[in-house]
Amino acid sequence: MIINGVTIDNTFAEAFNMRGTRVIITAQNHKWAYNGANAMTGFATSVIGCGVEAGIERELSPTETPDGRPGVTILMFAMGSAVLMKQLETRMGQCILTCPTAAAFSGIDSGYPEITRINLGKNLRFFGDGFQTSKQFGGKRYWRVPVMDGEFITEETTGMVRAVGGGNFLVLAESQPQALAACEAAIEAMRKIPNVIMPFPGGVVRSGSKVGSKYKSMFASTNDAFCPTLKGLTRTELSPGIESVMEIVIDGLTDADIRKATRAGIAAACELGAQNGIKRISAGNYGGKLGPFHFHLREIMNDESLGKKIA
Amino acid sequence: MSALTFTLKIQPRQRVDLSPLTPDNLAGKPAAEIAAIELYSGKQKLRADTVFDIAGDDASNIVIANSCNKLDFIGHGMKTGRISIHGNAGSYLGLQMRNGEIVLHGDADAFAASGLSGGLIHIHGNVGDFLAAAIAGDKQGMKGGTVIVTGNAGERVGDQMRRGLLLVEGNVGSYCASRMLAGTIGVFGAVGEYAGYGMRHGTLLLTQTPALHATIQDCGLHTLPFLSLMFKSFSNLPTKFAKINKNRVQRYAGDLANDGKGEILVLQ
Amino acid sequence: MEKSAQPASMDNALSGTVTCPACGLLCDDLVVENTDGNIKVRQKGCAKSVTFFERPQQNPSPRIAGKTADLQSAIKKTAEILRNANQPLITGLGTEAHGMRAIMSLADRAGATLDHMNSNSTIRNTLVLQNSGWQVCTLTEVRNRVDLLVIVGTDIVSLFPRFFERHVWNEQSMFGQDTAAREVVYLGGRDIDTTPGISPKGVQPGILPCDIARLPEVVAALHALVSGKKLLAENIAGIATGDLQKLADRLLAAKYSVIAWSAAALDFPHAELTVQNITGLVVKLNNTTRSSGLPLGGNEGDISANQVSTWISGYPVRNSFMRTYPEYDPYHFATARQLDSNEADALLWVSSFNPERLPPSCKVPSVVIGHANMTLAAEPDVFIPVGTPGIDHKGTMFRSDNVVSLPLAKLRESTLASLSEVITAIENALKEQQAC
Amino acid sequence: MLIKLAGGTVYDPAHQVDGKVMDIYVRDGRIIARAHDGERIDREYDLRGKVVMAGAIDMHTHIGGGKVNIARMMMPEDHRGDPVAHSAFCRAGCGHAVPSTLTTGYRYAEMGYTAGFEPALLPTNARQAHLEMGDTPIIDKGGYAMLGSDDFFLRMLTAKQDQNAINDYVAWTLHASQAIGIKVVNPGGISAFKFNQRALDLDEQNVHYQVTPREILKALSRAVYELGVPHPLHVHGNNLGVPGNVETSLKTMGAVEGFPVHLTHIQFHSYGTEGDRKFSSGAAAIAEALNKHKNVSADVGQILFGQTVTASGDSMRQHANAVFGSPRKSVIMDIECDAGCGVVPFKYKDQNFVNALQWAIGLEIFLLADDPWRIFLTTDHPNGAPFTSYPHLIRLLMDKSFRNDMFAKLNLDAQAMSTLSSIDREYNLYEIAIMTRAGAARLVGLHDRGHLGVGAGADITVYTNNADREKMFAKPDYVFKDGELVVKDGQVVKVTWGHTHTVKPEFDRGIEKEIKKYFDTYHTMNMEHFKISSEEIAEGGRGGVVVHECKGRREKTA
Repeated sequence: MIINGVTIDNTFAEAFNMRGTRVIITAQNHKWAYNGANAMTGFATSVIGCGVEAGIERELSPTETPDGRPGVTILMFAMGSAVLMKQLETRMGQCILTCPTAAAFSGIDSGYPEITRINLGKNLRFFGDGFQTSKQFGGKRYWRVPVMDGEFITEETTGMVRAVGGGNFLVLAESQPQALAACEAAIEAMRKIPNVIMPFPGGVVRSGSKVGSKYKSMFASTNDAFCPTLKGLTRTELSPGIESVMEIVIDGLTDADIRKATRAGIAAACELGAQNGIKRISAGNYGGKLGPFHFHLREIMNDESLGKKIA
Repeated sequence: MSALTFTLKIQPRQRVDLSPLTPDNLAGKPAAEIAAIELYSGKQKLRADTVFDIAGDDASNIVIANSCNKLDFIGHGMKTGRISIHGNAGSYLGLQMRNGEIVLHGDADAFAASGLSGGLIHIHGNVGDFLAAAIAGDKQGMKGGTVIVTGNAGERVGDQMRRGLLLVEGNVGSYCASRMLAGTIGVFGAVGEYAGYGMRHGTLLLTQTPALHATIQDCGLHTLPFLSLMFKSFSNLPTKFAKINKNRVQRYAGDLANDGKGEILVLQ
Repeated sequence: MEKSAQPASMDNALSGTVTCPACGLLCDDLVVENTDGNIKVRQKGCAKSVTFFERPQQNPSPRIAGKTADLQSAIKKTAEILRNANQPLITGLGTEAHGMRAIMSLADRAGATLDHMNSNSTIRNTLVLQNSGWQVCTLTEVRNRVDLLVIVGTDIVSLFPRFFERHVWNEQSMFGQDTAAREVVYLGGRDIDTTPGISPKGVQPGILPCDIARLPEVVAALHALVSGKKLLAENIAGIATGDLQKLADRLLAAKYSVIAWSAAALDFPHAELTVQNITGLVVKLNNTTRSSGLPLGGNEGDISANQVSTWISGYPVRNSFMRTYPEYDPYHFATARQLDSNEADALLWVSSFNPERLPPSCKVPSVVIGHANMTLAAEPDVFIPVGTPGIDHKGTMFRSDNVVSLPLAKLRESTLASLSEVITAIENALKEQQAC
Repeated sequence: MLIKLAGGTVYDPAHQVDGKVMDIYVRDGRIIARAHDGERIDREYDLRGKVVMAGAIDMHTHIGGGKVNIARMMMPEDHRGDPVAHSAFCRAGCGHAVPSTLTTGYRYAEMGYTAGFEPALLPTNARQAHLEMGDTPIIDKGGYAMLGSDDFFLRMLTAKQDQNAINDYVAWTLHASQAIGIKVVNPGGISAFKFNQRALDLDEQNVHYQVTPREILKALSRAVYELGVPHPLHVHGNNLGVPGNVETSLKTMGAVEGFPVHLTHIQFHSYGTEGDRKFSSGAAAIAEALNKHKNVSADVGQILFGQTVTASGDSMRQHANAVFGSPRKSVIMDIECDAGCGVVPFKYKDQNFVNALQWAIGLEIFLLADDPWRIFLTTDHPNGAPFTSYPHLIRLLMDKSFRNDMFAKLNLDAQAMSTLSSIDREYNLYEIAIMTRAGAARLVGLHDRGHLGVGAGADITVYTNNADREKMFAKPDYVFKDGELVVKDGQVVKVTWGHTHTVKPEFDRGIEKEIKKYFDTYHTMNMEHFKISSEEIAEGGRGGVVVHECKGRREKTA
């Protein structure tokens, strides 16, 4: 399959079951909503080192938020519910409780077959040292914690669902600037897709990894098959002329969300086309043995139900 | 199907206990059985059909017509359906009601909505003392649900109220929100003395500053973001509270005598 | 040991162990003399006991509609009135335990509602007991332990004349305390007689006056101060907050403080909330030191009536047997509400201790079973005079503290039946009528 | 009146009768050997296939007196759930946690019980207790007078008065309060609480009197023994409900130095401190000690799940427990420099770790104690559960699979801390008859109750044998009280008044002078009024006072 001169490899991305949640952060204005949300989703690129993978999903207008203020939504994913709950609580405490004017609300209340309520502000209330108070509106409980700027408002819980993490595709290009430009285009398109985040810096990761290492203490190491400078030293996956590879990793609330995001991203990258040095789109997998979700690139790009028609 | 209608045809001297006449209790009962239900009034037990003309067949929609203030325990413990009352109701309207809806077109006597834990009671009229308050021995009054009173309410509104929303559009008597445990009481009109006496938690939302006793202390003027959430939750209720959209309030807290952290918020 | 502990009939004799039911203290050290049926208090009297014991002996007849009738007819008529009523009210209840036992049985059979003439006061305490409970003590504990006595809203002595003599300024105490060094503080009330609170050494009591109706605020403030809160107000109902703070500090420093109140004196709406603040602050004090509340009551047999009513029905008065099982509704079963609403359709008023406690005026058939010396403003359908417990017949009465009960003695011969005899006869008559 | 109970299967452990088919004759309220030749039998009951036992005796049940009535008064919300309408035979009242007096009598009788003993009769409140018991119909009753925190007695100990004087005071108290035994509650602790002590261990001194609980226990158990009072000193030990109190209980057994002693509601005193939550079962150690100390008996004070109310003289411990109350209310009283009381409503929950383990601990004690003559079936009504739950408790003891099913529903952590499911023992009918009849009568000192021998008062219960023991014991076919049929098919058919059982041991009346002086100096009531007359108890045609012999009165020691 070739789109705009770019070869779509006949391969698939392999993804895993995760637990995901969404939180709505509001504040006096978008600036402070982002300040809180950026802090909360910082250092959350990969579960391997950060516990969770998190990112800002989208911006909300005042009419879309529970308290009628500007806001953003955050998605957060982890391999298990315990770690997700722990990370959510820690990040809420350090990044939202602390952020001037910020408030936090549940982002998932319905629409999924299985929603578990997990603590959002339930334990943060104890920061109130007995002065905290709760209110219930519309069957939801909110906590009011007195703080120096007034009151910190947080919903008691948010919803956690079964989610999918590790969707990905690789952009193989003739040069590093070209690879990055394609990825930027892809991310810009993918950010319009709901229910997904691309947790790496700017949405892009350059250090793809393989399982295992020559060093006993490492359980993963650089994916030498895709490292352009090692073409002559290893069993390379790269065709000649490819000088740079970058990856976009996608976590989503469902596999359909990841498909849509994958299609939008690849389409945008391909729009730059071979004329801009984009040679191939590939994907990372473990031979299909580890993850239950397989995102076959060609299938996704052929499935017009997933997004707009590709030229 | 038409509403199951009980039209009062006597003037009872003693209070009549209507607790058997709830949608849950009457569901599926044939007319003859409903007619034969016995209702306590003083020492006597009166057959329902000697007290009421009974018509209609939809037990999920009960109407009490020509009602008077001797008819007690209407909607006692009801879990489903709707009761509309035309005329006044006696005491204990909606006692320990769990869900469903009571609409009263008239006044209610004492202890309306006591122990209410869900559903809606809408009173188009005035209510007596101890609205949503706990009955003797109980530690909690209203425990959930919504009560709207278009008229005035008596003394001890919301005594030991534990949860839920209680909105009075008129005035209320003394000791409003006494020993309140949690929940929200809103009063549009004037409030009598000793508001919030013994209050432990919860919110009393007012539009006018009442006379406050010394253990309710001023915490200053504030813009409280939670009020936006609260007023949003009122927005589809049939009450003039739905139109409030201010969130700037004078905040008083207490009752300090009871280590209380309740609040009286006066809209500015 | 097997002989009766109750003094037998004492015609023309002196006795030194007479129990006085004229107030809830039930002092049982009175010396009285009986001269041909008229009693004189010779020793240990007080204004209330003299009034009680020294009423001239009278022996009126029962009356039906104002006309002299024999007892049997009056009993039969009373039973008819009860039988024909759909919501009979038995109230007043000025009686002791045995009379109350009989009333409970009659009420069950008659489907009656019960209330006491003092319930407007006693309910202020009962509602607290039923809501939060309390921490209280009895009179001997006060007599032997109190080091700081705080009296809320009353002088005590106008209702309980010998309180200070017997329980505060007693010469000896069990634990070697110098009783004259006890501190007394009057909190609330205006122009009350505080002289009984002056110690034998002449130390003046503390006095923090305020209008009775402002006590809810003052007591709340004291509770808050005892709990370590800081109040913004400098003056509370005319009392400097600093003075209240000093009182709070003294309470916290005392080894065994007692906070006394009389529910009768807290005569303002919803006074139970104020009582609950008093008992709440006692509980708070007991986190670190010892303190007890002291609710003072027991007049006109109110504690006795509530005790008996509670063990027989599960509820104190303002209960009802109209549904064949006991119900309790301290709001709706109040005498005034029952009569004002016209729901009660017969009234039976009982006052065997005090001829001055008269039934409320009412338009329904009424029966008065009362003290022989009673002068009624309106003639009831039936009047039945009964003997006075503690003078004309024996009895058992509960003291103010709800724990101690004492035997009341028969001091003279009387032809009057006791209340329990009359009530039991009414019940039997009712049983016969119901069987017909 | 002669009645014949024909052909029933009789369990009468006092006479070693274990399931023997036999006839019983009753003439004028007493059991006789047989009818005279030719004597007409007025009424014969065909009891073939039925189980016949003496009327059951509850040797520890709070049925009367101040704290019980406070509990009643403070719980209208509980009464509302169990209203009792009057019937052709019975008056109205209320049931559940603390039933009204009349209902208490009816419901005991309807379960085949014919006697109940109030274990915390405050002498200063004895008149009220007798008034309430006087309004408790059908069953016999009696009370154990509370001593041990009263000023007069503690003064005697401080002054190191000799045992004879103490014995005289104890005897005087039994007479004055019309009691059948002596109870001590948190020995010295109720007094200590008034001096602001918050705990008192067995060898810790009351700050005012400089006296320890051990000394109190020794003096009182010896006094009871030397006076020849059949019922040993009834002990509610120190540290009720405190984790680790199993040590106190074990020491208490030794503290009485061989004098007979009864440890009441021992379940509440059998707690260890093992495990993550520092709360564990001490049942095995208690049962082992109980098996070893033949001078010690105990009743269990089993807890069962649901709403009840704890009512105790132990104001010190109840004050500490008040924070656990549910609903949250409590009455704590200091009483007459004599005693105290504490009333705290309580809801035991099977998913609560502590409550679930308490449940298991009680049953472990029942099942590990070897001698049914020295262990008694109680819930410490209403503290552990209302007495109306006895049939359920009997089934738990008699039916292992039922017990294990219940156990399996408990809080999992509690299950992990209990060995209950590994205990195979099932009580049989003979053993139940010992615990609830013969043993209880012997323990209390009732010579003519609790058995079916010639001369016994004809208190007899007849059951239909049923594998479901709860059903069986909940609804006897017949209950006879003093030979009168009072219950048929589990319903009262006749209301009688039971007797009040007392003892009146001999003593030196000279002590009364001293007591009178003491009353006049310190008290607020006259000593003469402190005493309860027998006429008061029998007032209005109620059952009279029965005085039981204090057999084999021991010589006083110097």
